Amino acid sequence: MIGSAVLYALGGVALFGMGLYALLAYPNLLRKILGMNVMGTGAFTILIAAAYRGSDAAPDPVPHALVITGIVVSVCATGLALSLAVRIQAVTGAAYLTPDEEDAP
Amino acid sequence: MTLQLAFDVVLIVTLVTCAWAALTAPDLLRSVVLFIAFGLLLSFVWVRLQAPDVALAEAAVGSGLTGALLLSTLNVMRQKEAQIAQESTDAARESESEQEVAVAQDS
Amino acid sequence: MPKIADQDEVRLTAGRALLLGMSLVLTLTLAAAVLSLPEDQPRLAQVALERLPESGVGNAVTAVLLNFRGYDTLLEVAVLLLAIIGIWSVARTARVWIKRPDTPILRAFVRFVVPLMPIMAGYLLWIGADETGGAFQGGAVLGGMGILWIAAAVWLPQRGGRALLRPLLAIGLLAFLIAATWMLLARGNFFEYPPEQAKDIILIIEGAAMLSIGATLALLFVGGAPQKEESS
Amino acid sequence: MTWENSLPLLIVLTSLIPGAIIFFLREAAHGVRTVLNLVGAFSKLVLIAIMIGGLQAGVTYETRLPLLPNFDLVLRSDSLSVLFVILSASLWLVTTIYAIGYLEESPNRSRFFGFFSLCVSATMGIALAGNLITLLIFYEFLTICTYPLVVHRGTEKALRGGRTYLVYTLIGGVLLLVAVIWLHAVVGAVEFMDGGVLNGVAQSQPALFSLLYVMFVAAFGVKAALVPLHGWLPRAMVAPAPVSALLHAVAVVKAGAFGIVRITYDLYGIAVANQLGVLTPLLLITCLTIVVGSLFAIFQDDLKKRLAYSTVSQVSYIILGVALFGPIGSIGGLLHLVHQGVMKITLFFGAGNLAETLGIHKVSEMDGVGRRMPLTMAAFTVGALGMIGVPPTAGFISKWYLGSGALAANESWVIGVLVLSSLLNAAYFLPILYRAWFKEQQAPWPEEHDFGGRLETHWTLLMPPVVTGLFALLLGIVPYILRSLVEVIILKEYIG
Amino acid sequence: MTTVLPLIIVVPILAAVGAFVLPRWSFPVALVGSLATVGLAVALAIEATATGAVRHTIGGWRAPLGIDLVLDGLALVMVLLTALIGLAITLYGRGYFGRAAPETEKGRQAVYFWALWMFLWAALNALFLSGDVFNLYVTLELLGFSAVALTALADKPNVLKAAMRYLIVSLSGSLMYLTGVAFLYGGFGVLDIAQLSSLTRETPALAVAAALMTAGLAMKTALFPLHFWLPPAHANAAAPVSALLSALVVKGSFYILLRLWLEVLYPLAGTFVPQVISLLGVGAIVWGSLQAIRQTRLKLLIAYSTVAQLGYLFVLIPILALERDNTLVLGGVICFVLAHASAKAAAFLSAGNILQALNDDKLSKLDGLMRALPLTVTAFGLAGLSLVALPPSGGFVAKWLMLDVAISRGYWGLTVVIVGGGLLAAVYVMRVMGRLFKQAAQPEVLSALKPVPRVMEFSAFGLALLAIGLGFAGVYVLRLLEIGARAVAGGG
Repeated sequence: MIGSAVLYALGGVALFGMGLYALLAYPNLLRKILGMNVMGTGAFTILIAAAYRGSDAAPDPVPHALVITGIVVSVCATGLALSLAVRIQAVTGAAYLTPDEEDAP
Repeated sequence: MTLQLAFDVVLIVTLVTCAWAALTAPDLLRSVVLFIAFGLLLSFVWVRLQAPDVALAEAAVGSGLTGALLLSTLNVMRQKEAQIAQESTDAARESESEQEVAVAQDS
Repeated sequence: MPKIADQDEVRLTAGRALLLGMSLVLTLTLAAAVLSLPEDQPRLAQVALERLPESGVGNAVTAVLLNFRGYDTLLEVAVLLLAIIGIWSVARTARVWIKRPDTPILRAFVRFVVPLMPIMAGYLLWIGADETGGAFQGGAVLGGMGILWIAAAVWLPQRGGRALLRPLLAIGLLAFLIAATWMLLARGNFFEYPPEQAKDIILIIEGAAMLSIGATLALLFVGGAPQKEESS
Repeated sequence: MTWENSLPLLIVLTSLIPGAIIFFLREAAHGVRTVLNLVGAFSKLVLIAIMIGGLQAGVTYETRLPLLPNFDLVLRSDSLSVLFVILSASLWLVTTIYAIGYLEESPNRSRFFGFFSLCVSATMGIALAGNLITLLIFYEFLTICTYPLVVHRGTEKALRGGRTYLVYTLIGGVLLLVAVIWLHAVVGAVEFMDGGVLNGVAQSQPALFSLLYVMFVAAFGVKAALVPLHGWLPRAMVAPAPVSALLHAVAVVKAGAFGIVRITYDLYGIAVANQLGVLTPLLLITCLTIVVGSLFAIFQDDLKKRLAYSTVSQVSYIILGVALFGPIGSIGGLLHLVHQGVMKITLFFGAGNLAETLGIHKVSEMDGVGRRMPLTMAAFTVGALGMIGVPPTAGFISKWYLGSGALAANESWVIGVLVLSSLLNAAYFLPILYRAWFKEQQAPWPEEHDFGGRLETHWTLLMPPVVTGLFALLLGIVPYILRSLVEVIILKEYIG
Repeated sequence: MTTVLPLIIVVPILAAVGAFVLPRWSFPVALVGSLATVGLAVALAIEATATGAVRHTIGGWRAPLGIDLVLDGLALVMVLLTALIGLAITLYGRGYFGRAAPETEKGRQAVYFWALWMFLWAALNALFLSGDVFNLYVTLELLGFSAVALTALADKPNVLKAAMRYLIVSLSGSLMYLTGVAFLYGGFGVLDIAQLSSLTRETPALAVAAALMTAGLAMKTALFPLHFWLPPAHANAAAPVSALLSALVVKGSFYILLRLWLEVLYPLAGTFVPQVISLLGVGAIVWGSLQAIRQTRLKLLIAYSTVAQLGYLFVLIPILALERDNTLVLGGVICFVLAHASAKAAAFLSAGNILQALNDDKLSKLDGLMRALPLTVTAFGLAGLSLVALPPSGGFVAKWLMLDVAISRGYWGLTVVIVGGGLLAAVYVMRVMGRLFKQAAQPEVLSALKPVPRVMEFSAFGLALLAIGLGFAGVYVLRLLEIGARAVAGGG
């Protein structure tokens, strides 16, 4: 990687790690969803940094396109996850995953 | 060159700090607001990395729309929570008053 | 009764410290790998920029999205539709109730700003062929317009409007599929646009996709199949 | 498709296809079911007759179906397989008739006859298997098809018996699977051949091949109910009588014994097995089984359990013939393969008749039953005397050859075992005969059924034991028919 | 003739769109889509057997710039498997959802089921045919979203929680995969699998990519100990969905994992990473089987059996990565995939029939069902045979190949695990079968059973026959796998 792009890629790695931590550590569903979003931006940042080719050369357009695709997928995922979270809260009264009930199917 | 480097370092540190703050803020509303701010910062980073198309998408979708989604969801869930809390206190009060009635009848 | 706050304690417990440590180790490992990445990797930039003129558009990112890797984008538009179907199947009701506007200021704001947004979206789409912009950005603007509109309750989906909703959501994906399959049948390769018409085809697909993306994003916000106003 | 490459498959299919169709019949479709069963059984006998004719003219019948590279399903006719096929097919016919009489009133008949036919197909497959893999496949197939028959009554006891049966045989199957693949990995795809195929390679790695032999014997020994692997057999006696008769007298235990015969003669080669020194331990185990099985049998009051322990003991005679290195003992073993089948099925038919007609399940209830059911008990008596080895029954012939074989192999102590076993056999069979014929009826029969007519029981129940009993006698009086076939087999095995 | 290749992705997407846009026609649209997709799969099989592997350059750009679709033997086998099972699921779904109008709750579910199921099918086909690591990411998400939404369809507290868990696992798995893609692109500069195949070397970037992608995909495939999400999701979903999830969806992520280790990550074959995967596979077999034995509900038992059986897929990964040209090793794994998919789909559909008839699936309630539902119980029994790997069945052929690999290389530990896993499977299958064969304690329960549509019984039975029939198809599967085995991986 070129010059300061490395720094940004390292930042992306940090974001990925932080997002993963939040995802694993916090039971609240909204926080888990936030964590996943941050994780995703970490991956995107690594890709964007890999695309950077110095200030005077045109950047690599392929990772840019990949990231745009990724952003759209990730907003879809967020929408789906939030709907599920709302529904779960409506049914179980909790915004986190309670242990399963021992009921018939 | 060094100025540029210092700028990069400051930007990255701010970005990462903002993300950490968003993830660990004790209040979820603050978390979401910080997350939106983080998204805008991120767009700025990507403009710096010569990715304006992506930055535009991130600002509009990643930060703006996701933020709106999170805010409205948080709002809905808080309302639901308040409703549940209300119902449970109502129920508690009801059972309390029933007990009182029972006590009154006993005496 | 469990509450959001009950389980939203962010204190650093022993378990979390352990997790944090593990994440840190992972982060450092990844960081080491980042540092080892080759500096002078040509990657695909060279070939993408070289063949940009054949793509029919001037913006390299648009060329990759809509032509070189148009198939990715087709699947991505499918993901958008799928997300809406998924949300509608999960959410029994809309998350955001469409209500009558409560403040005149908001209403006035929407009245004046919203009409500008389709124009802006169209501009972004058009300019996206050669400059920064494109269907996603345009779609995002349309989606934003939709959200504002819904938030201000200017638009209340009526029966007729609702019947059009599903086709509107699907039109982007359909445009993609039709164009790609047409090219497959006519030219033997999926997505192989004739270079001279590439720009027109791309703009048509993008236009349809933008409409669908806008509708999808707005409906993501609604969070469920839109219904008539309810008194809850 | 020619006779040469389809006949063995057809012999398997003549019971497989009727079986598969029977599953889909309604319970009340009595006539269709009977016709299917009988057509299957008869056509199987006809096909076997064609096969024997061809074999005498020097034709080899072989069906080959590749399942994987180096992994063919091979069904092939040779003298040994024909011996087993004739036995199973003719006893299937008799048992089918018996089962029609025995079960026609009880529930789940379609299921019963379906699985029954599948079991016969599996036995045919085992008999005709041209290589280890085919043998393995049909061995497991037999396990699967027998289970529903054992648990047929659906009672807690039946389920327990079925579970025990599965635990034993599945572990045996797994052992067999590992041994087969291991052998496959060492020597590649090998097929059974007269005189064995491992000559040379086995002697070069004696430890490995001895271990494999032990695994094979243990795997088949489960089905053959070698002590100490016999525990499932008495418990599986909860099955309906025809099942006990065919499966536990013929199909399952014989499949085990037959497997050991195949492995020893046609895979290792009897000479190679002798060189590896694995025959002596086998001999010891069979002698142990013969004695222990008989000892257990003495203490059983339940008639079917007594017969089951007797099976444990008697099946080992077959393996004893294998373990005695030398053609005479081998002839005795193979003769007993047939003899024991015919005699034991007669005994089980008799026991079934007592249970079905009079409700008798225990030896102590049999006082005076000879007068009530003379034909049944006459057949039973022939079977019992045959088991003891009294001339002129078939049992005498096999014991004679086994004894001579032991002398020829310089293992004269085996004669002692044979004598002891005969005494024990007498000890558990003679009291039954005494009670049946010479004692007066003490108490009313536990549960008497009236089948109408002048016969002592329904004719479909009466005919099978009488026929098999006559056969047991015939094989003793005219031993030459069978012996000539067996001699051919054994000569090939020893000369190669 | 290569025109058929993209159509097998286009047609199910069109069917999905049609089912969504025309709610009243959702089933006919899905049926036509299913039949057309099956027809296309058969056409592809004929084409590939005649001409060898097919590589379709989308947009005419060719990799590395464009995305190529690759149909080699491995992909073809998976597409065919999906077609066979998919057809059965479509027929079963008709019986399951009936003819309810879209306004009713059941009809509402039906519309979403058809649309989502067609999307899922498209996603699977796209995934199997994709020759590009990033494109695979998009197909993974498509697959994950449709699977999660299908799971949530049943709308009960346990199902929703299971769906949420599944979504979280699926998304984080995809993100790990995506990060791996970023490292691959950063390290080697291309996204096309065939080109990566000739470029990858043992570098830190490849190691990190391997770790991330393997972990993410293993999570999505529910490899022990990351399996926690699978049993509740598979056990609580609607019957046709359970069958889809267990039979096909988990195989999608496994397929990517397999391809990656065969073609991209193989320089790491000698490291500890594949060994760890293999060990976890062993853990899955042991733990999953023991859990399955402990369950008291039929569908949970089948779900834990899936956890165990998925373990078998992973145990041979180290050998596969070392011996990439050995079709027999690959054949063992793929035969197992086929056998498990058909048997598990049959088992879940049978369980669905029992649930439909009995409105309960507690093991203690199953007594005597053999008499009431003979076809369904036979289907379950045959599926059980294949799961235990008794001959003749697809499971037997697969285990034969796997044991052959293990024994001929002297892996005795692996041999013991494979064999022991089969015995444990026999224990849990027998726990069910023993019940079904038992005399009913309360015969009146059996006469009060709700009727089960014939088509549901027959589709379960058909899949069970497939599981058995695969026992005779081993040679053909191996022959299909030979198609373009190396030629395609060599370069574009």
